[in-house]
Amino acid sequence: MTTKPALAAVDDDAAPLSNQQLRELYTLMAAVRHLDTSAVAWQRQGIIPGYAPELGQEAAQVGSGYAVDRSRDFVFPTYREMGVARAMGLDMVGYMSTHKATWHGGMYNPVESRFAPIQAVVAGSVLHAVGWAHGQTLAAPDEGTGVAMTYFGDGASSQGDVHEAMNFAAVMKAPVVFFIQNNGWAISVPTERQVAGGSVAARAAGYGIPALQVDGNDVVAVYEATRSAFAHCRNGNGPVVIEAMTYRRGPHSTADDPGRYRTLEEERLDAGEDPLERFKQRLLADGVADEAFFADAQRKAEEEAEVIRMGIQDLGPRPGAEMFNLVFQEPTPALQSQATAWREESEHV
Amino acid sequence: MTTKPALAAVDDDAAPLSNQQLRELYTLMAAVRHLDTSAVAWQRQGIIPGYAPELGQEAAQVGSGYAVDRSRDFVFPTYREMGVARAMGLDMVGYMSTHKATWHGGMYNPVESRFAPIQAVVAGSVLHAVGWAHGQTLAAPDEGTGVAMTYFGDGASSQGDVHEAMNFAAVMKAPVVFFIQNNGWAISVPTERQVAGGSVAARAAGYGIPALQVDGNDVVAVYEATRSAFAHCRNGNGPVVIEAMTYRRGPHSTADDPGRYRTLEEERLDAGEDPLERFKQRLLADGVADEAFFADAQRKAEEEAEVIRMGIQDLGPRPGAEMFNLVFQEPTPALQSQATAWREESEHV
Amino acid sequence: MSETITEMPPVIPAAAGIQQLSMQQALNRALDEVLAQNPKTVIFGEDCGRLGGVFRITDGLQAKHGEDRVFDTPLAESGILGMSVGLAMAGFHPIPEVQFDGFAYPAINQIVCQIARMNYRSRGTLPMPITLRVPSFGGIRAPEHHGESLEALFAHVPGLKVVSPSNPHDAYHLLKYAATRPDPVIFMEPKSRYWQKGPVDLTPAAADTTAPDGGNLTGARVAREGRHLTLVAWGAMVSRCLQVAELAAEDGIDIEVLDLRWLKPIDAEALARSVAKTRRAVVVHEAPLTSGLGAEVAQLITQGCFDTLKAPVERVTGFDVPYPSGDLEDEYIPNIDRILFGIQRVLEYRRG
Amino acid sequence: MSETITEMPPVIPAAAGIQQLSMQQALNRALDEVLAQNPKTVIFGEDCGRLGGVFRITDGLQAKHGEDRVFDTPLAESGILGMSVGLAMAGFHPIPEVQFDGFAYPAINQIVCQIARMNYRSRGTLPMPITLRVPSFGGIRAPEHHGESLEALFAHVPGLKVVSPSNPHDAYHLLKYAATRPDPVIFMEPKSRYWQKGPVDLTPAAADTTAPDGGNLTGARVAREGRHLTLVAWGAMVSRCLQVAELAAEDGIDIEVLDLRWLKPIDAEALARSVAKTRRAVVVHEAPLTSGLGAEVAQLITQGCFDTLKAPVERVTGFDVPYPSGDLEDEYIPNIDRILFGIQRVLEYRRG
Ligand SMILES: Cc1ncc(C[n+]2csc(CCOP(=O)(O)OP(=O)(O)O)c2C)c(N)n1
Ligand SMILES: Cc1ncc(C[n+]2csc(CCOP(=O)(O)OP(=O)(O)O)c2C)c(N)n1
Ligand SMILES: [Mg+2]
Ligand SMILES: [Mg+2]
Repeated sequence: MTTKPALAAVDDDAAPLSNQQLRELYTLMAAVRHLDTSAVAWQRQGIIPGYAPELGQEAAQVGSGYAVDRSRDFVFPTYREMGVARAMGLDMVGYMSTHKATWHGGMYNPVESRFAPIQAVVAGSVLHAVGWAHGQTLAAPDEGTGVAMTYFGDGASSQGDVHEAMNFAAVMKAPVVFFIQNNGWAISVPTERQVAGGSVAARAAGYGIPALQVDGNDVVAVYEATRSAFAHCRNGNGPVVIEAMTYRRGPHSTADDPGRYRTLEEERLDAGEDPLERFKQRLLADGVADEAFFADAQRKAEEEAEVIRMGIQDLGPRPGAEMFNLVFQEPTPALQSQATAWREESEHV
Repeated sequence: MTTKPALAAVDDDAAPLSNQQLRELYTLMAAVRHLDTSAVAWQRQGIIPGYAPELGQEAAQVGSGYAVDRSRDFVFPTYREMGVARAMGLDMVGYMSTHKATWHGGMYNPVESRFAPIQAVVAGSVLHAVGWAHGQTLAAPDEGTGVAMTYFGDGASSQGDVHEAMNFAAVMKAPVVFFIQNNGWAISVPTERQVAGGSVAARAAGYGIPALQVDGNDVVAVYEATRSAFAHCRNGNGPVVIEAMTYRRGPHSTADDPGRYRTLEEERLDAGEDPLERFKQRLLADGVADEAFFADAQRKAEEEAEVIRMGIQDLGPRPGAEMFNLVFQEPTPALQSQATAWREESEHV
Repeated sequence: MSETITEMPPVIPAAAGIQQLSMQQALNRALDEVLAQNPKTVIFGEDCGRLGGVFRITDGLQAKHGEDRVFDTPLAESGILGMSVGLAMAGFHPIPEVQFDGFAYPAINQIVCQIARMNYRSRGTLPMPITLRVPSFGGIRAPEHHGESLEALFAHVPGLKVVSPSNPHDAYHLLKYAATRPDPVIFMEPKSRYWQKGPVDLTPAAADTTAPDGGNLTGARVAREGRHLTLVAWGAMVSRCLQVAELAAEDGIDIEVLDLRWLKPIDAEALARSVAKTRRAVVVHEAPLTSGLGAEVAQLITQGCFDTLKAPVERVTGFDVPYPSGDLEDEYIPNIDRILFGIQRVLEYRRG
Repeated sequence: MSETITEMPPVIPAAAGIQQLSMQQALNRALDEVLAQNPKTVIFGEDCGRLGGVFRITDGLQAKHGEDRVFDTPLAESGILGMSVGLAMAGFHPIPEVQFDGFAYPAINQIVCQIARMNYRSRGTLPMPITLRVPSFGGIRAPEHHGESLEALFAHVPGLKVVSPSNPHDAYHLLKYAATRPDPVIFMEPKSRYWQKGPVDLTPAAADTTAPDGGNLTGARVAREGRHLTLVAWGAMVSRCLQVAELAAEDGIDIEVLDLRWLKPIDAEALARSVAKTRRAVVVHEAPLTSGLGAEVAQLITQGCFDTLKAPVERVTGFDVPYPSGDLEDEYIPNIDRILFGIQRVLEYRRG
């Protein structure tokens, strides 16, 4: 699998990643890996009711999230973009609170973090990215505009909204990066029975959109593809499709039982090399990092996860009044009287 | 524009159209042309409240409809497939009754005529074709199965349902012909601001579906492309996309005023040669038909339209009881009591 | 009696600011002014730009305000509404149009799961100031899916507000009001009333929620006062109810007509106020009966006036059948006879 | 008192055909039998085949009946429902599944404009025997859009029938009944009840519309008899109402619980019969209040029992807010306290 450079502005001048950045990428991936496996454990321990692991997708998520310019871009995640969130520096207790069942969209501030509320509708926010991106064109057509990056899966690619979004984006030349993580599965359905033609990237040509299919387990390749796509979009050349080929190594969610639809042997064969281990070997081989660095990264990851665990455990339920207060900007009398009734009957005040 | 033969089974052995068939095609086109212009006149005369002309699309409609095997295929039209209906031998009073506002789906029998009820939702029935076609596979996987042909426009191609349909059809290898009439316009929006990438046929590759882009004003080319597509589908090779490039010479509907979005000069330039006149010249040049034949075709068309006009004028409103009786196969008591109330209050029985 | 006069809000003085406008003109003018006032307002949809909309509600706006502000989209309703969410997140106030009521269905997922919830999901950080215009209801002998009434669906969705004007004056003021709100509003335009003229007082509203005639923009409106029975309606049914009231007056029956206007939130106080006086009510709508908004209205009235209500609230509505073709339209939409029968049932109701 | 017993249809004899099954098992068994009986039945949806559905309702059916009869589709709800229309036109009886309630929205256009209308549009020549299974309602602390109640929307759509079982016995019989009808039925499964066991009489129904226990499958069901007040509910709220009735009984209040079962058409006679006796009613549902099905139920009761009703019908429902996250779920769904408050309001109601 190779990245086919098909973009108008490939950001060729961009400097290659410094050793410092490569190490930062590794640190991020290690943090994400550890937080992800911790979250699964927390679910088993009853700390959170459910979780959607991204095990195996760390390179795709960290590599792409690392390319985001948080001063002007905006990211539209699904329910599985924990690694992107972490790479973008989100408040991870706020992020994980969605899995604690505290608040559906998460408790982080999406405006400040440039990371839209967690989206549970498959393909639900792909069109939002197009609208947001077109808004950037309308607001500042000539400057290097902000770029929207919308994440979705191989399964999501079947939704009509994805087609409408790609067509709208291409017609309007909206600065959108459609970032597909093709992780081989949509719950129990493998990509070959989901994506006719076999590749989501191949769809792009039909809209005149350039596409990059990239090894989603190679964090540097993902980062570079994303950076190029951003440059392309920022320069007014319209949308780009990136399909990062990766593998969902874990269950769909903590409620899922992959044993019903794939064998361990299949998993082992199809998953390929572990993206974290692979990156580690590369950094070692290139002399960018040593074992002490990796040990340190692991220790930091563990400390971080521990802080997040404590934060999550401290999270109380939201006050019930928020159910009513956060529906509208301008509350309605009808809703206010429901809030009053609720308070009287449920809080017994 | 050429038909790119990209099909697994191109029906190469099929005999070329006989002169008799060519004349029949012309007769059909002439009948359609005359009925179409008559219907516009009837609307002006107050005989029917509205109509969606297909002026300029006679070749695309007659050529494709002529390829349907009415013993096993099934057609899913939009609101503009009068020419297909006529080519398939529908009861045209039953067909036109939809424009008389008699009954939304038309008064013909869709099961017997192999022509689904008229569909007013843009792209509304594209998925039905896929389901129907998959039903043929399930019922008789190994025989030459019935094929579904679904019609839609350049505008409709933007709908999410079209994407879902193409993907489903390709995943299931359903025998579906997606027949697009790209007539340059979706009401006031030209194809170039509608179809990113410029061609609906180009979308097919992304699903691994073979596509034919064909001169939609050449009735023979359309017929041959459709026949090939049917052969491909019938032999178990999955769906085909045909994009017939044509032009909507008239208004979108009798309520539309094209002067608001295109000049007469643009219309003249973009419409190209009239498909009926063009076919006539070809038949003349090839010695397949003479002026007497054309005069006769015209006379027959006029007689036919006159009979249809009388049929339409004779159509009374449907009995109001049908509103209630035709909702369910098994009526509900609640609805029956509404029917009773209606009868008492509105028919004063 | 002419419809125009029947429809006038009571006692509008012949002020300088009053013009005779059709609802189409009033809506067009409201959009023009909203575009001029708020540079973040954008209008778009199928055929909204160059053509000015199939009903010409956006006529001339693209030429005047530019192609960035008023534009055509590809033909995809989910796309239009989904894009609206993103534009709202980027700080715009989108005023999308769905070409006809029945074509809102492809966008329901975006409307219900996204537009109505993004403010909530984002804990108030991403408001959705989206004003969705939907030419609505029947009565124009149109093709299938062009005569639908979706108010019950919209009103049930938490996070949406829903309004429908019945005359040009309200159309102008309610649209200006809705299009400046920070929350999503579904604006249901009674398409059969687009071409009826009526007086519109164009004097700018004093306060946000007050129309120049002194009426409040957020509640229901008494379209005609009466003592014997309250007819509750919205959209095109208001003028029909006013006609019915005229007819009933000839028989000495004095009917109050309440134009509900806001279908979410519903002005329950106005309902109770009116029916407390008349003690009888009939609610009229075009949508099918079962689970229609008439049930909500009836139940609100019953709750508010249980003690004094003389008869169960009647509902005169469309039937539980798909909206029929033109030839049967008049059988489906509540007609004068059926409304009179409903009134009669209420007036003649005797306990036991 | 154990829930299983509370939920039993009254007086089921310990016959040979009675088994203790969870609702999940009962539904699975019903589908298995329907597949065996009608070769034209096909089951499909997201993860329905190999996995057997995320709730395992179709567990084992693909292995037993083959990949042609039970299959996975790509991830697109409009596609699934649109495909169902075509299969029905081709003579099949599709039983599609939408994975969760909230993901029915992307398919609403196909459900409302196509499935519900094709029989009508085609003048009865193209029936739509489609049984759409929708795991519904809340109560399982799931992610967003996994706890929605769409019955008001579905019930408003002409051409659809809507049913929701509250216990394993009814789940088995109602699904077998629905899946053999020539009309489209939306089958709303209360997902929070999937794993509760209860007795199911598997004896084949004598006639089409009659369950072996002699109850009729087409109407409502008296889940508990009582004299002082009627609680009307469906789905998961039925067992909660039965719990409430137990509690109220301790205070000497004898409550009748009516399991509505069919949400379209609604059994108005059963409502009137019950409330004619009790003269007081509270309707309970999870969906938001405004324009919810509770309004329709309340209005039907008021129409049927206006003379004898002692208090306006109360509605204890979800609030007009988006379904909240797990932590606030119990605040949103009608809980025992809120239902008791509603009952109290009705019992204490005094005129004037
Ligand atoms: C519209 C919609 N339909 C169904 C679901 C249920 N669902 C949640 S995730 C999922 C599979 C998604 O697969 P994919 O897009 O490949 O993403 P992945 O889970 O692999 O990250 C499904 C069916 C949903 N959330 N939204
Ligand atoms: C879902 C939906 N949206 C909007 C409309 C209104 N409408 C009817 S025809 C049309 C244009 C269709 O264009 P195209 O698909 O190119 O077909 P053509 O009319 O050119 O034959 C529109 C917008 C509709 N009928 N259905
Ligand atoms: Mg996936
Ligand atoms: Mg067109």
